[in-house]
Amino acid sequence: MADKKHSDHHQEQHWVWKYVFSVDHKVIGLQYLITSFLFLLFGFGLLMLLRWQLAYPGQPVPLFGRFLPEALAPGGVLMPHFYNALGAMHGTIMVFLGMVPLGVGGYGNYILPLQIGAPDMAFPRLNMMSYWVYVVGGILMLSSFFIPGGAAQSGWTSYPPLADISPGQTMWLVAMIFVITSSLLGSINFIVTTLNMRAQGMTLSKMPIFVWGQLVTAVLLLLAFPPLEAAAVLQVMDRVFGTSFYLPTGLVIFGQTLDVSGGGHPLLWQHLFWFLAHPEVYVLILPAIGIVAEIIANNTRKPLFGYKEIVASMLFLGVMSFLVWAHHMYLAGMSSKLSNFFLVTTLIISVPSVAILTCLILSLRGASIRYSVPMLFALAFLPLFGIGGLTGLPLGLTTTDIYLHDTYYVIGHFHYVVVTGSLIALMGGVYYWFPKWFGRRMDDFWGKVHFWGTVITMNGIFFPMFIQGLAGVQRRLYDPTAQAHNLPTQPLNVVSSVFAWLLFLAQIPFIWNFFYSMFKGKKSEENPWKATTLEWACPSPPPHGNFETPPKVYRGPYEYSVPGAKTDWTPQHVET
Amino acid sequence: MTESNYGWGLPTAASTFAKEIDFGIYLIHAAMFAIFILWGIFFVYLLIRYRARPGVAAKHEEHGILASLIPDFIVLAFELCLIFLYAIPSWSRIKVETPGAQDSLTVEVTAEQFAWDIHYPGPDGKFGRRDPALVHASNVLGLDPNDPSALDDIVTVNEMHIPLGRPTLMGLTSKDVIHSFFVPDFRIKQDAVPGMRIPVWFEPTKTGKFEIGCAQLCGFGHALMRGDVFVHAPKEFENWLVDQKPALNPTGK
Amino acid sequence: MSSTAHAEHLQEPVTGIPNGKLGIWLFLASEVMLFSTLFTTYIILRVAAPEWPRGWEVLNVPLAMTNTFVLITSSVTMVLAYAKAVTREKAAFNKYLGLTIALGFVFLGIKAIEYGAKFEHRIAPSTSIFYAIYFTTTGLHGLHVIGGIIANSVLLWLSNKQWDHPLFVGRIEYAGLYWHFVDIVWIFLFPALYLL
Amino acid sequence: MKHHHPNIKLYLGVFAVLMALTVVTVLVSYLHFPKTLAILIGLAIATFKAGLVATFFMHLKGERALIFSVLGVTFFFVIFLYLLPIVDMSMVADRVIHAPTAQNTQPEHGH
Repeated sequence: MADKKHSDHHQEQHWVWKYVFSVDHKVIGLQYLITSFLFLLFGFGLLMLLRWQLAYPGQPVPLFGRFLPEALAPGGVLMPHFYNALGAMHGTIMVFLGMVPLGVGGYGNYILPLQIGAPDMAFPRLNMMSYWVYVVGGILMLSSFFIPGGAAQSGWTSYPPLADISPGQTMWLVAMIFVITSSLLGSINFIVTTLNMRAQGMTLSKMPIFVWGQLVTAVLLLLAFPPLEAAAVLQVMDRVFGTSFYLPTGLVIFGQTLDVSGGGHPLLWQHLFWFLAHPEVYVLILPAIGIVAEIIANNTRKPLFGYKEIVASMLFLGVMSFLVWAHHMYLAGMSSKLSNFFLVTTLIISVPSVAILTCLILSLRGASIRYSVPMLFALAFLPLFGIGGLTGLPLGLTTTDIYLHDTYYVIGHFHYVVVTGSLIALMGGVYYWFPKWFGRRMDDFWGKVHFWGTVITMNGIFFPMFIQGLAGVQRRLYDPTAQAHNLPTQPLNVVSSVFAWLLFLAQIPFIWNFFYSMFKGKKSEENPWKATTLEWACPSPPPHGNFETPPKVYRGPYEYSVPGAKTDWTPQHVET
Repeated sequence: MTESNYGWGLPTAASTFAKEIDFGIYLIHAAMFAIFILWGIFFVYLLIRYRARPGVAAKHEEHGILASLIPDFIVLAFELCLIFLYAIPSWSRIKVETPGAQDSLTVEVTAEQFAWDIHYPGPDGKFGRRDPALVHASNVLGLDPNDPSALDDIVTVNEMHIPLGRPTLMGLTSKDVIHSFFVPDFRIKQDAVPGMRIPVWFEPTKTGKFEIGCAQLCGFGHALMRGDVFVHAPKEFENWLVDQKPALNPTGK
Repeated sequence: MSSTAHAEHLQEPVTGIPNGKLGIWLFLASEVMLFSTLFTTYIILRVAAPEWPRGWEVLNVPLAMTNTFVLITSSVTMVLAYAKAVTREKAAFNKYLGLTIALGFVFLGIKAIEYGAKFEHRIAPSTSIFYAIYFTTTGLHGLHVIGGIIANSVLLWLSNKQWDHPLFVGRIEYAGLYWHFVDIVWIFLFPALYLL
Repeated sequence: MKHHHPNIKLYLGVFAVLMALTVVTVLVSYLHFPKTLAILIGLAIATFKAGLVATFFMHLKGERALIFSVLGVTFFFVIFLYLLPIVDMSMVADRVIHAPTAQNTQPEHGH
């Protein structure tokens, strides 16, 4: 069969072409996965430094303080501009180099073609290129720490005019353009693969929710990233060629009038940035919802409740995510009448998220729940993502946002959505698909240790932030004790910081478990979770070309406990 | 002069619309707790009731799709009421409409990298012309000496004195980067955008010293950029205003 | 040919549209968003600016008009190259594709002359907000023209080796779609900057 | 791979029309119409030319529905990408300080 000859040809390739510059979506998926986890770890390291300064302002950092360069942290005490750089790079690395490549690049690349029964991505070479463009972007982003002027220091949102005049932003912009190009090429690949290369019989209504999530995510990436790329080009022109797209006339910086032509508008950047950044946050959560849906369906041994509602909500979420961006700008000087428009669209977009969460919780009714490690993560996702969603309500409402905007309440809100929402689901995905990737099982005991350690410490970090936010503590403060109204809640900073360091300790069993089980984990059979979706219909780890014979699909993705069936799971590709 | 007592939770409500904003915050948090507790209880019940037990299979058929949308509609209805009965009216009262200039104290607040410059019109009631080229350590706003109405203008740094009983109408702008004028006790926050003069108003209801903070990252001094608002009784404010020296010749020759 | 081309060949696309065509149209959709952002920026800056020079007072309209002719002609030679590829006339195909690439270079040449004239008068992007948006948009468009030239040259260079490859004609069509898009962007850019 | 049968005469015809329209749009600009009229005419001609290139050169005429839905979704979002920032900028026009150098003296009160 052509497929047989085709996979032999693969064997005698030099290992560089097989593992480093591979065009196989599975190898690229694992490359994305491990690279993005390393970036997440690095970004988290920056945060742990930053939290020291928040908990004990002005005191030298123990242990690692000695290694920090004198210009940035004399005697181990962090300088304000280094603190700002740590904050900006923490945000950028976690969002653009960590979460999105993990959710879309890692899981999407590996699992999507398998779940739709395709031999590989539509454009394998383009797929490899988008990974390596992402790696180059990541290296450029990290190198910005070592160039004169240091890393970007004006927040991951890089608002001008501060971003136009403060050092370190140019390398950030160049790296961002690389990362954006990589995501753009990746999204084209995903859409074409999902639409064109589905197995025979796999109509759109038989696609798993994970595939739907990746499809909507790819459309968001495709259409939302170019405006940020254009805005980044404009900011590069401002910084390098002295134009003033974002610099109004008559700026006086430390007493010196800025000799630029002026005429620019700072709000222009905010509009273009948030035009991307709101779809971006849905790009962060949709893959996670897909993973949670897969794990819940599998471990409740019954079809998901309201498959059509979830798919409809995802599509509606995708469309609406383009119309809500300026709820980040209620107080930014935008016209207050226009805020009412964005207030209403923000209300409308909260409905599909509530609908998805309702359907996922109701999927537990009438189930026979198996408390396996991935299921623990998926179950923890539901209430914690709920908290994240609920705390978005006072921020989305114009009047209460007056008080809560740019305070720690905002930081608590988006960390509850991204960290205890998206990241927990992605960790659950590692435990769930590990047997598929390496043919071995991760250790259950250490999985549970990692789960409880992570969930407890994450709540310990982020819940105090709501209390600080209500007390009016502003975000991005180098020294929280410098202002009277922040002093009473300063002990909460210590609490959050301690839990942040404990969260790092809680990750050690996970890292150990991941790399140890890769080689010495318990051997697992092809379909350890007894799942029905197509990725379990091929050997684990699947050979090049995935399926011996292209599978045919006969039924929906979650046909569990079909009355009268021999086993409580009937895979999509089995005829009967 | 009551000192503002900051603690956990919302600071004292010291402006007319502070109560309105607090009402919204408390209402939403009450609703959030209610929603979270109800769903939480139902969630735990499901986890216990439908845990895997030998011999008990999961149910394949699912019914009650419409019933499942009831909680969504309740949340939607609550949000619609919240928006049309509370958010839009209060937002237009606070941010869209501004009180007339004649019965309120008009003052220009200019943010700069790491200080708040407060510009009073002085006895002639007119603000002097400012020129960015004239900005200097002793003339922080760059007041133009040969503009007659600038001679009596008063400029204070990080100290804003306002009278009780009258709304204060501020023209907020910035000299260099985006800052954000934030007084927790008055529940007001508004970004100061360079190149834009944004009208902001509030009316104090208590005398006392209240802290001004900067809520938008504005560089390495963002955390140290603080000031104080002193709310005086009307008489006391007049006395303070009288013995202020004009900015352009502080020695009063 | 690499093994993946065969894998692609094995399966009939579910939507009936070949992978390449669907992919290039999606890429053009993202390019539409990119250039729309630049046009939005142009409109916002022009609306917000107290005074804005009229295009023909500061820019060389006749030169830009010839540039428009050049780009339209290259669009035609591109579609003729595709037509010759479909009717398998190799010589004519090479001629037209070569002409398209040459016209691309002519376009860049004229743009270089125009930029040169500006730099001579010490007019740079930082001179005024009008020149900033002028240099940025035409510069980014120029980069896309360069991208198109590279793509077409690679296809021309590969044409004799890949002439009989099943996907070759499709690739010419996709390069053509991209080139026509670059022409459409200039069709909007020319009046917006030069004539209003 | 089905390909569109080429119609050389049609392409040359479209080419002529495009060249003519370019000349027309330049001539129109020499008449110095008032700004809004000039914008409308310029936009109309450019859109028509773009339409010609898209339907004939890019073979959109016989194309499948999915391509149109991709373009439709894109233009749906492009409208918001144009509309909202421009509406916002025009609504805050009264807040923008125009004076190229000095702060305007008599700050009018925001309404």
